[in-house]
Amino acid sequence: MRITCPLCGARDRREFTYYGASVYADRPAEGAAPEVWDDYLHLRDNPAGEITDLWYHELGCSAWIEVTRNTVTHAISATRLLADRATPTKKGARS
Amino acid sequence: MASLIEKSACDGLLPRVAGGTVLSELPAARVTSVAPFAGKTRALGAALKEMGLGWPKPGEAVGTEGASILWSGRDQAFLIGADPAPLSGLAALSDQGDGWARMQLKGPEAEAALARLVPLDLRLSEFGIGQVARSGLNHMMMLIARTSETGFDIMVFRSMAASAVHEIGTALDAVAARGRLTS
Amino acid sequence: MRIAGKGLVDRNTPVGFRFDGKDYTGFQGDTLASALLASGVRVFGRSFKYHRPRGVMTAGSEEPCALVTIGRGAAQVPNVRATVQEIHAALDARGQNAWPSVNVDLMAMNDLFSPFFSAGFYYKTFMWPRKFWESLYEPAIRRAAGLGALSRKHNEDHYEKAYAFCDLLVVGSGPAGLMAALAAGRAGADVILAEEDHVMGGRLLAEMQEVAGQPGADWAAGVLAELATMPNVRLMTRTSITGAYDGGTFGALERVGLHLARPPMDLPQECFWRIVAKRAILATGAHERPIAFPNNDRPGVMMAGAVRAYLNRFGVAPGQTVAVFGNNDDAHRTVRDLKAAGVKVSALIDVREEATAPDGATLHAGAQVVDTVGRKGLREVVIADRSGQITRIPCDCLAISGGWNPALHLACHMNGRPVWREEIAAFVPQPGMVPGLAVAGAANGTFSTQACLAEGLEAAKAALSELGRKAKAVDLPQAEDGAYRLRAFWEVRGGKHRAWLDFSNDVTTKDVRLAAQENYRSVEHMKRYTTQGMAPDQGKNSNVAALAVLADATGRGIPETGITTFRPPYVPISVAALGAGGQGAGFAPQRFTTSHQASVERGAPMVEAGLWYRPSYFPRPGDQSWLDACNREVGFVRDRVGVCDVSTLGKIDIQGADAGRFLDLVYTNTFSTLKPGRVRYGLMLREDGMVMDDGTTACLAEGHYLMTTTTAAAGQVMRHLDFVAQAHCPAWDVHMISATEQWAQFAVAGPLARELLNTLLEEPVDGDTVPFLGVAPVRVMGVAGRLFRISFSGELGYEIAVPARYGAALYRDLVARAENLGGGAYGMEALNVLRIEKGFITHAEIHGRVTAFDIGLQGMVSAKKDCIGKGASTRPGLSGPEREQMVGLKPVPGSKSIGAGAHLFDEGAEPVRVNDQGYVTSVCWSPTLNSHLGLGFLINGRARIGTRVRLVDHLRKTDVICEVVHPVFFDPEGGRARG
Amino acid sequence: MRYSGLSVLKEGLFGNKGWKPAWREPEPKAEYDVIIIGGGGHGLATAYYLAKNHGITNVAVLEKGYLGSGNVGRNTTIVRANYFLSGNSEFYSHSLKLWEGLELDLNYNVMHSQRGILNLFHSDGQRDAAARRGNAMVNQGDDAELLDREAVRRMVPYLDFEQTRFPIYGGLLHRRGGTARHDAVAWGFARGADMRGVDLIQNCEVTGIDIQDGRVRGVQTTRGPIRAKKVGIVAAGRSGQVAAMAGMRLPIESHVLQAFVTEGLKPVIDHVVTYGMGHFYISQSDKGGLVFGGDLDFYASYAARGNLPMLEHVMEAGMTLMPMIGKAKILRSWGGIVDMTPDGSPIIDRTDVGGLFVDCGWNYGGFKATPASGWCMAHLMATGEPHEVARRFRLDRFLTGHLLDEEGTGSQHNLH
Repeated sequence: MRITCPLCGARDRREFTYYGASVYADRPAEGAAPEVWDDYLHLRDNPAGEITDLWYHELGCSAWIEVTRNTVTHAISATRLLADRATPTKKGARS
Repeated sequence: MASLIEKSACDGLLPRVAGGTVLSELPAARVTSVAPFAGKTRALGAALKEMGLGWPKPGEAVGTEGASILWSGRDQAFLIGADPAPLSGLAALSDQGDGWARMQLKGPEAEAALARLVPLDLRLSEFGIGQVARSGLNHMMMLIARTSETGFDIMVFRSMAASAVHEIGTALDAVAARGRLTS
Repeated sequence: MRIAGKGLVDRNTPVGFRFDGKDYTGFQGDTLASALLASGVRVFGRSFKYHRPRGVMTAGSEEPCALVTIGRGAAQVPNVRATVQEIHAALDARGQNAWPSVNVDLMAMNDLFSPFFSAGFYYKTFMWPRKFWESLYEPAIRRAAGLGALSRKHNEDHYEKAYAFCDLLVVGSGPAGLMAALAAGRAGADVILAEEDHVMGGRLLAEMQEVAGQPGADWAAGVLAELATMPNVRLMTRTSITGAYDGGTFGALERVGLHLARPPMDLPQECFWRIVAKRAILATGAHERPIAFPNNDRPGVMMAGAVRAYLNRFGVAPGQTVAVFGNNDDAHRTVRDLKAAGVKVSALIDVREEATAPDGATLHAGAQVVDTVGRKGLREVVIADRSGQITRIPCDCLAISGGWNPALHLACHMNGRPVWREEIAAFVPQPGMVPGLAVAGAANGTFSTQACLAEGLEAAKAALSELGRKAKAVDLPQAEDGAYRLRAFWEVRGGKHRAWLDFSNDVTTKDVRLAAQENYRSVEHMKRYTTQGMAPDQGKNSNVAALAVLADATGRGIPETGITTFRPPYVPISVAALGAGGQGAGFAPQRFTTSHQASVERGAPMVEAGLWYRPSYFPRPGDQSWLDACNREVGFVRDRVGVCDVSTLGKIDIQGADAGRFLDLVYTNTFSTLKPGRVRYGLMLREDGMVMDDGTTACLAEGHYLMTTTTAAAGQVMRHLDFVAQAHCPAWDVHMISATEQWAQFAVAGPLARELLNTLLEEPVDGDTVPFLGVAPVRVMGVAGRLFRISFSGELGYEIAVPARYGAALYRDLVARAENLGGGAYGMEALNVLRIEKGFITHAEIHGRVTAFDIGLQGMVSAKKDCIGKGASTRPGLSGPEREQMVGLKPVPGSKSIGAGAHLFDEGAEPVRVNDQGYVTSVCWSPTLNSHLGLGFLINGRARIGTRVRLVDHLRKTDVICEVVHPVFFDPEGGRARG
Repeated sequence: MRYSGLSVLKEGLFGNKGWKPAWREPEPKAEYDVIIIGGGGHGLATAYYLAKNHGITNVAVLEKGYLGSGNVGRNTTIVRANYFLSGNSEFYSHSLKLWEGLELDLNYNVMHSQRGILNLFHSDGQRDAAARRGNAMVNQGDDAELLDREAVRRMVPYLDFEQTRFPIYGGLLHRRGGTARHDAVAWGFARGADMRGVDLIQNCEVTGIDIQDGRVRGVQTTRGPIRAKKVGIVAAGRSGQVAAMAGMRLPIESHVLQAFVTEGLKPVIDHVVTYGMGHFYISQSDKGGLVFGGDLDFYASYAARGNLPMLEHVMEAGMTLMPMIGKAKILRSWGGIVDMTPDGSPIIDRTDVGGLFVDCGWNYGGFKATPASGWCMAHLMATGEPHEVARRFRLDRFLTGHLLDEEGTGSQHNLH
């Protein structure tokens, strides 16, 4: 498997460390309800198909990368730097 | 008062020769990591220009006589062989000169030997002179730069110098042995 | 029998070798199979289950029968295909799965009991009595099973792995592959042409057809000569592409030194390649398939294409008198080639009634082979014509052809399913099964040489266009373009004898029918029940025929019956090649501190700490055991001064306007208030609320911090910090880099620590210049360093850091000075005692299941701010009296030693799970307190301080009563460290 | 028909003509008392014990492929009871006891071989962790022994004791641990369930779950709708998709786990041996192949096939630990889709939908759990109450923090 690091280009999968679905980047706000934390930490859509997930270019440039990937074919359709997202959303923020 | 004796990272390990290729330790040099502070990218670029350098793009090195700056990761570069003082206040600066074993691998078997260890496309057409990459030397973190058609500078963590020398040496020997095959 | 003037082997270079203890001679270019066939050897091995004599069936890596063992001692390699192994002067091969030899094998009595060894028989018996399975039945089955044997000796040979990259990978060097490589090579693309044989050319070497008006092999040689001149083309012989993986990555096994009698020193035996190709063309040809008929497994029964390969390429007639049995025109081609070479052909048996006789051969059209004769070598075949008339035909070789199966395996490695093509009665690949891979030639179900050449060329043109390259003109040479006619024919029905499908695993048509009868009707069930297709050839010879028999038995068509999954590797790969570099110390990099040599010189056993090595203790003459040294070193620190290398702890340099804010987010406690020159202990949680790591962080200057992690968690923390920064606060001005390797850092601890340091610092320090939890720049013997006033021992302690190049010198100097003061170096054992006495945690305690509450540090979780892990740590199950909480454990006086891993129970309670109250994480003998000490976790432990618990270690036979105490055993007020 | 040595002899003498189908091939009925979604090991075992322990025989097992086409036929066949957290210990202990009687119970030889499992350790810290585990096993009533380096050397002298990167300090030996023939487990449970009246329906994919007024009413399938009073989702790596049909999100991420086997070899490795410094475990099958397992490929996947880095890692570990296997040749690699939970332990629980139950989250450990999983799921579905050895396998434990994290790696699904 090869992943295109937005900074380094196409690289072997062995340079990367996987985290999981990219919902993990959207951290709940302080004081969010327990159900929100449960959802954030544990529950997953776990699709058989397209997913965006998180990879760390550990044997590389140290960028965290959001990868759009098909879990059935392993085909990768897009990658971008996690840091390049729009301002992270805060789920479950209590006003 | 007595002074402390310096010891280089590859002390007693190098040089190593196989076929026409030599693995040797690069001379000691000042290495400083440079990470631009928020909003200071332009000023940092200007300061580097003053030094005859410039902020490197990902995968590139900018060099001048005696000094160079190598892209070394996300928003980070290694300034080598120059005093970082002019960059003070513009970027996070951190001494790295003692943290790395810096080696040069040069010779006709260099690319083939590295192909035993490095998951990078090192063909000259893809990784040309002046290009830099962060990758792995087998299981070790590595920074590699191509300095000539047959020459590479390689940096691994200082503590892993012995493993790196052993692995590159073994690969070199195997490549050299293939060269001795007649058919 | 060698035929004069025939073949491509080098008749001028004879090569001697050994097989089964006898010396033989072949020629340069021979495989073990061709050389032995030329010498009249017929039995190469014994079959898996029935131990039937087996000869050679094929001329390639798909060989199911002629598996031999080569080499002696540590060099012994089992299950080597005689059809692939080249002969050389040092080759020492022998048959296997036989005792005492392949010619006389006592295990052959299994064959007599074959009626009871039907498919899956072992699932139905050996159940009673229960304990006989491990003691009797299973060992007997294990001994009988298996093929070759390992030597049980450590590998002594060199293997390697490598990476390669190209624009176009061409797999196979037959007509399609050569045309593809030629076209792509001329167009300037970077091409790798991989061929598993030791000579390129594929079927062109084995057939008599002409290409471009010259013998096929000569045409191939011409193309190869041109390719060899192209710097952009890499020719890889002896290289099997073993698997297709994601992203255009292919695995490949190159046999580098296995064909050499005297390989150069350092030459690997094999190299496992990972080839990354932008495009690939699969031109792997096809496998001829056998026909199942009674006793079709005799030595001498051989694939027709293999007969032609031995004849045309190696100049070997596999028999004196050959009969040919087939369902397609290739059988006829075999007759022609044999007759042209002067080999006697006794009959052509063609199942097709409409077949016409080739020149001068006796044709039995519409007949079938119904039996064979000759246990250790075929003597005659029995045929039945349409009317059932029996004829016995003498022959010592029967060439069979049931048609060809495209070698489409690699195209299916990424879960693509091939489709059935009725007119060739075979599965063919569909386009796009592996992204970027096209299939050409026989692998695509295209069988005429002309069409293979054309497909190879077309595939290359298409690939070049996708690569954005212009194809240069390449002429398509003229070649044979005959139609491939066959009638699907899988098995000769009827007859009492077994008809083999899977020669490797001894699976017959009866086994497949029995599986269907018992309702193991899915092709996967059949495979798993009968073991068909699970042998070394992975069903290359048997899969399609077996499923045809299954389809017939279950009344379904072949396509709806389906096919099992093709899995990598295409050919087996030695563990040593896949694991090259791992043997011995190579499994993981070794990390050495700058003080390593000095510790080794002092006789310290160096123990692994992650990838690092650290000294366990420093023995001295007269020590009875390690404990003496440990006690002495604890004494150094408690009474005088000790020196310990702590460089392995992770150090992360953190800078930026938002660095303090960032630390507030990743630590439970507040760091943004930390002043320059000060150090604070920090606790870091995972987002799920469990403790991730702890350590001190120093503020070196405004917006500049140095974080310390534990040795074990350094990598994890760095990854975590990068994640938090990039995911949660990408706009913040914060920059991190590991500084672990930059600094050599030594703990100098003990009442005399300051006195020692002041002998080498250029500016002496006192309690004010560097107060407890302070940090200051210092100059030590002319070198700029840092001095931290921190303590992991509970004593007056400093850590002094200098650039790593000075580490070796400074360590020796510090130890010498400590010894002058009555102290010395201390190792990991003493360090562990010192920290247990103080109740300081390590990853023995923060093992991933404990919260700040569990270790009594809930007060460190700031209520004033958010931090990673705070939200999840409020879950009800993560705090409260039901939690196991950290406590100190002190065995009652006079108890014997305790071990970590023991469990805790109420006094008087049975030591069983339902009574489990906790467990012990760390223990030591404390010379300071003259007692064994333990740290552990106890349910509601903090409330139970002052009570007693029962400590039971079943494994080490310990059962002692302990007092539950506060985990800080020594100097609970901490006055000594503050000094 | 009953299987025995005698039946093998008799049938052998008469051409093996008399063997009857191992199970029927029924058409689905319009309604069942219980539907089990998933005809893998756990689903078949659930059906078997529903019939055997609870007398509930109006049961259908719906399988989208062939029986046993999931992980029960794609694993490294290891059977053990060496967990140390209360909640897991009693469950796997129960499972091992069931294994020990399984062949006679099923009248099917699943070749359960108690050849012993040796978990090696390579540091003092690992020894302590092994001791804690071993003591927990003994506390539970199972067996464990702590071997020192010399005892390990006597038992498995072929390991590299001198040159290996991480020296062998000793091992935790679990003598009752071992292996079993994986397919046979599925087939044995299938045959046993079928004999008790359960309908095993292959090539029948569930496409929807019918819910009315908060209660499950049946399922939609590729072979038409089927009504049911109770439905159990026992779909391993596919649990997420099936649960989604009932509007549920599960705490599961599906990952690919590879395994590898060599060509057949004469007996050379007599136990199950695991390496403590890299994910590597090995045993030798009765057919002679060395069977290896490693870690996950680590990325979410439904592809049932892996990539090279993990294969290479496993083989590198093999070469450092036991370099005598270097000349063995890897014959086949395959991948299973494992259902990873955020604490590495499984779920056997009710859902918020009345009559709908889940049995999932088996991570690496599903094969050895097969009998007890079926036993406890059957108990839960029959009685409505969790079985006492599975009462901590709750779906809400991640919300409440009552975790069962043996690895101590936390809420990252792929680290267990």
